[in-house]
Amino acid sequence: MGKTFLKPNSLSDNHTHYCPGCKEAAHGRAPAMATGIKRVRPDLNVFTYQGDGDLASIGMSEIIHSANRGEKFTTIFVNNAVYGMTGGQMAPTTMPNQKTTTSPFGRDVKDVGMPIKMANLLAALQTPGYIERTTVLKPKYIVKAKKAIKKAFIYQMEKKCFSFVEVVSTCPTNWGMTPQDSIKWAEDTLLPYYELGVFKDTPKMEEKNAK
Amino acid sequence: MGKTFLKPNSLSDNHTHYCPGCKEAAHGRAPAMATGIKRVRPDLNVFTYQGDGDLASIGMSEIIHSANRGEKFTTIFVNNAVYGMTGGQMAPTTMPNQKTTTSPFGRDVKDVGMPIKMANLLAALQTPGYIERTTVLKPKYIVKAKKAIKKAFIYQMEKKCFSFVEVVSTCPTNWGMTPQDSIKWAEDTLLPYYELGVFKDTPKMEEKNAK
Amino acid sequence: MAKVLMKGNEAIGEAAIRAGCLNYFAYPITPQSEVAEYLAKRMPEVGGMFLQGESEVAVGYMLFGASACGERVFTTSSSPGISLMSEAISYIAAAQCPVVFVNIMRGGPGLGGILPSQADYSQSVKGGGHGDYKLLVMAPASVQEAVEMVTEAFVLAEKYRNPVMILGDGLIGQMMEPVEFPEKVAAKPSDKSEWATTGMDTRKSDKRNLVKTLFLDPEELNRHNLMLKEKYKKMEAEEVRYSTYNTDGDYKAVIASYGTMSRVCKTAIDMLKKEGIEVCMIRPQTLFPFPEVAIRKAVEKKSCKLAISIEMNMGQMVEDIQRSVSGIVPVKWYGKCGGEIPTPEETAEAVKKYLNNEE
Amino acid sequence: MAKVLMKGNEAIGEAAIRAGCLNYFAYPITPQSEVAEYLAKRMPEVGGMFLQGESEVAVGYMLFGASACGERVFTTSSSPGISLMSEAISYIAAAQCPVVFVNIMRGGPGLGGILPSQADYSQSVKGGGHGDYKLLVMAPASVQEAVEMVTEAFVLAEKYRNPVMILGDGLIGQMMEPVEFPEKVAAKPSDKSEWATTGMDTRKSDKRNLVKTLFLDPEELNRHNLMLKEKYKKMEAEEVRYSTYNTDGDYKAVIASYGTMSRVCKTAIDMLKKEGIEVCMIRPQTLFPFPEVAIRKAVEKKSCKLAISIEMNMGQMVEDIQRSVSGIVPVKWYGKCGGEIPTPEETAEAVKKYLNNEE
Repeated sequence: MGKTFLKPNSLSDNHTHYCPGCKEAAHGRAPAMATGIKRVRPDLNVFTYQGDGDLASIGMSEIIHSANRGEKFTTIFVNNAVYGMTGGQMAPTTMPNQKTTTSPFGRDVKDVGMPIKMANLLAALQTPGYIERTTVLKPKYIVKAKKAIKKAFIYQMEKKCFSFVEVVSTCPTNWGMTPQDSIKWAEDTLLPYYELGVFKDTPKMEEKNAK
Repeated sequence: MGKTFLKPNSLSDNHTHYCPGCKEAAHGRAPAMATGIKRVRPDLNVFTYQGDGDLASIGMSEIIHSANRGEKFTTIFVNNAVYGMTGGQMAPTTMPNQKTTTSPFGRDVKDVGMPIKMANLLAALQTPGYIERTTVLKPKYIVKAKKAIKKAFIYQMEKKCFSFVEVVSTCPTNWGMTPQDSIKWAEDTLLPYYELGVFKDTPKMEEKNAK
Repeated sequence: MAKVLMKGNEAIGEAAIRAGCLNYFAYPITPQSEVAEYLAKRMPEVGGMFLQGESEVAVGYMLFGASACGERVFTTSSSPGISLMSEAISYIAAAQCPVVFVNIMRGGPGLGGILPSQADYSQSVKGGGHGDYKLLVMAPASVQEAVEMVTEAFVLAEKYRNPVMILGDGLIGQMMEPVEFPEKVAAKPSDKSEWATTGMDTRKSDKRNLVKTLFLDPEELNRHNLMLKEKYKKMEAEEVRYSTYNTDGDYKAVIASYGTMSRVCKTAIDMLKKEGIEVCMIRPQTLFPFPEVAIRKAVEKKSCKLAISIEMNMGQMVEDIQRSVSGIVPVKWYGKCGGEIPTPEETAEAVKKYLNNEE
Repeated sequence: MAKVLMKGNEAIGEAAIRAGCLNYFAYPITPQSEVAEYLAKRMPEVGGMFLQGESEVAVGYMLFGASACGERVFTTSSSPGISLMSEAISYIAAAQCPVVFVNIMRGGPGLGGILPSQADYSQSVKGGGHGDYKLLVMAPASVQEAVEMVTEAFVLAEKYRNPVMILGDGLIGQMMEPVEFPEKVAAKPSDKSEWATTGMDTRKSDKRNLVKTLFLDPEELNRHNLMLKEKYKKMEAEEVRYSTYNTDGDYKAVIASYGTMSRVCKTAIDMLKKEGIEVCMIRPQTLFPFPEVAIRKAVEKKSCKLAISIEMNMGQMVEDIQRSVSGIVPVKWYGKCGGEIPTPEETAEAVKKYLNNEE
């Protein structure tokens, strides 16, 4: 389920009650809700935290249009190639031949197409300002992921642009693997397809050009 | 409003009753309806005929997912940079500073972003097979547009891939121009932004590679 | 203030601004697109905000987000567009956000037609989204009343922290009538500090507000629903609105009708009076809460033989009339739909036939 | 056929296949995802088709497209998912396409909870989408009955060319019970040549079929609505289904209850009987058409002092009971919602309190 909430300098220690105020949107609609917040209270810092089914399946329209309007909030997209909360169904990000509860014989790309690369897709729009794909599979990646997320929030606080940080992640439970195996599988299977990197960084480009 | 219908070798002369059977979907949902038809009757030839608001605004999710699954129908997208049937409101395809009934001071790209290039966006997906942008502004373009549409249907009949033909067009009524002025405006304003050409032709590529 | 001649859709937009609502999200759909077109020009003049959403589904959640911040916000749409907002409406009601919706109804079901209709009565009053929730539903019979109801809708929405639906038919949106805007409209916004997520800085508070609709603990969800139920009961006790027509004499039948249709009924009642046939009307101005007691009392008059629900639909209010009259008199229905508006003559004729037991 | 022990969700999927429905579109949502998971494996074995749609909005129109081709097709979802299909449901009803929907209801409104509920009664029976349309709504009280209703749903949907909604609560989907599948299930599909867009080649006909819901001419749209109304009247005359319990004696109250809740009521009635308190139950198996007459007749018994609607919601069927009893006896409500299921003891207690006039 997508969640949209307002972020202070640091989140509260209370895991279920973010501060200074939090809202939950329906499955897929967090970017629309974040748009609503930002349009009436541009001073508040807003981010959406969304999973595969939420962002790439049911919420496709909302994320594309929010990104394309250049709504000045931040989206963190956790891509683990499967629906998590509803119990491991096939997502648009599920890999070819990957088995899930609704693709028990493996994702058949002839039948349902190739996995959607959300960062690449959003980068095909003109407007969005900052798009990066990161991962948290190993400590060496985490530093970069942290930097990306920080940058996304700085751009928001500077009212610069829409920011999108995709985080390639694991889902041992729904993959039916040990945490260790799932890290290996993600590195071997997900990272070659979901290439890490910056897809767009308009504020940085503009800064360069201004120099 | 989107329309989904089944096309025989030639359409009926009766303008409101296509044959051998026709269906109308709600605003934006024609690709979902076409998916429903193709999945249960892959032998029928199906195409959707959609406008700006329909395809690029409310129907964004449906066209992306249908294209990405590689549904074997044909979409004709008439891009005239404005909502037509509801009376000239701003569309995702409306040009910067273009005045419409809901952007009376011109589209402000700082507020609502740049126009969406649908053909380019769909080409960023891995699956879709044939994507071309054409126009019917002048006879010299029409021949190409016809060829593109024909190719799209041939690919469908050969059960090869999803096909998408964008047709840049005019809307004199809602643009508040004479037909002649609107052709000039479209050539000067739309064509430089909505570049014509083939964005993807996987069957042709595969044929080449096979040789 | 002097009266001005205005199209209903534009007057609704202006009324919202004067009620202090400077935030508007909407998606184009006939026959209400003029609201967005009017406000696209007008909002910038008053420092307000208008955003055309990419779909009604998205607009529903934009409203939710904006309202959860404690800001006044509204939308306008028409029948299929409201269906697309059904999920969001359920969320907004569950989260107790005071969003104002305006539905300028068109002919249905499906794509239907673009002419006036009252066929979304059941959707607004009974069903719509999933779960136990109620909208406060108001039905204006003129452009003037639409303006007044929009004004009041924001006050009621905030009083109850509940979405309010203004249910107008296509005629209310499309016709031009002289209209006077209320002098003092911008009622003081209610105190939202207890619930709205306005940001810590703004509130200067340590309390962290949370707007949510998820209650995984069944006891908690049951309590939440009981609390909502109490709220709806309070509305039923305090917010029923209706007007009456020709109720003094010994009428033979009670007509129940709302919105534009009730104006036709008035003329029909006058026509019948000239023929010596007395008929009265109860016009619900709120459809929820429903004027059950008023209708029940009206049919209790000894001369009354009949209650007739007259609607621009296939008989959706009939069930509420049946509940209200509790078997005291038979309940009939007359109406047309999909843009067909019964004439006063047809309406009078239908009433006479029922009174003569011909149908 | 021998009985097998099956989870409700899986049994529903299997029943659809055995009813000759080999086309299934759905989107994941708890607590009905097992239907899709079961059919993802099972459909390929029987040459059937399953597609996971990108959203419930899209699934609604996939169903519409497939059904308009004359193919049997169904979906399963849960409360918020059905709200997202509201627009499509209105279109499908308007276009008279025989789609079967299954709603395994969860707690609402909004995101609510994932435990069993009956809070979408009004949405399914009264409102939901825009415009004048009705779904034929069936409420199973056991896994066995769910199987039977799914089987019959396709027959009824095709008989009336109307969408059918199976309204099950989360328990029906989640619990395991012994179930026997009907011997002869694949009823001969009805003749669709008059309306379905099956392709000219297939039909060998010159007639061009058109499936549409747009009627710009108001007279035509009115006629279309009158035709639909006649169809719903026919359902009311011919398709009302209900069962009764303990109606022989001189009962003091009539309980109306459906689905899982009715099983709790049965136990409560048995408990009350032991205490010498006679109470009967009318269990609607179809919610539309509603067993008005049966309920009215039940409360006409001299000994009867009361009707009580017992539901896993905040009292949505109450209004239909009120209409049915027409003031003959008072109508009360008891229930809980959001996953809280009243126990037989609580239910019996609530009935006793009402009978003792304590509440």
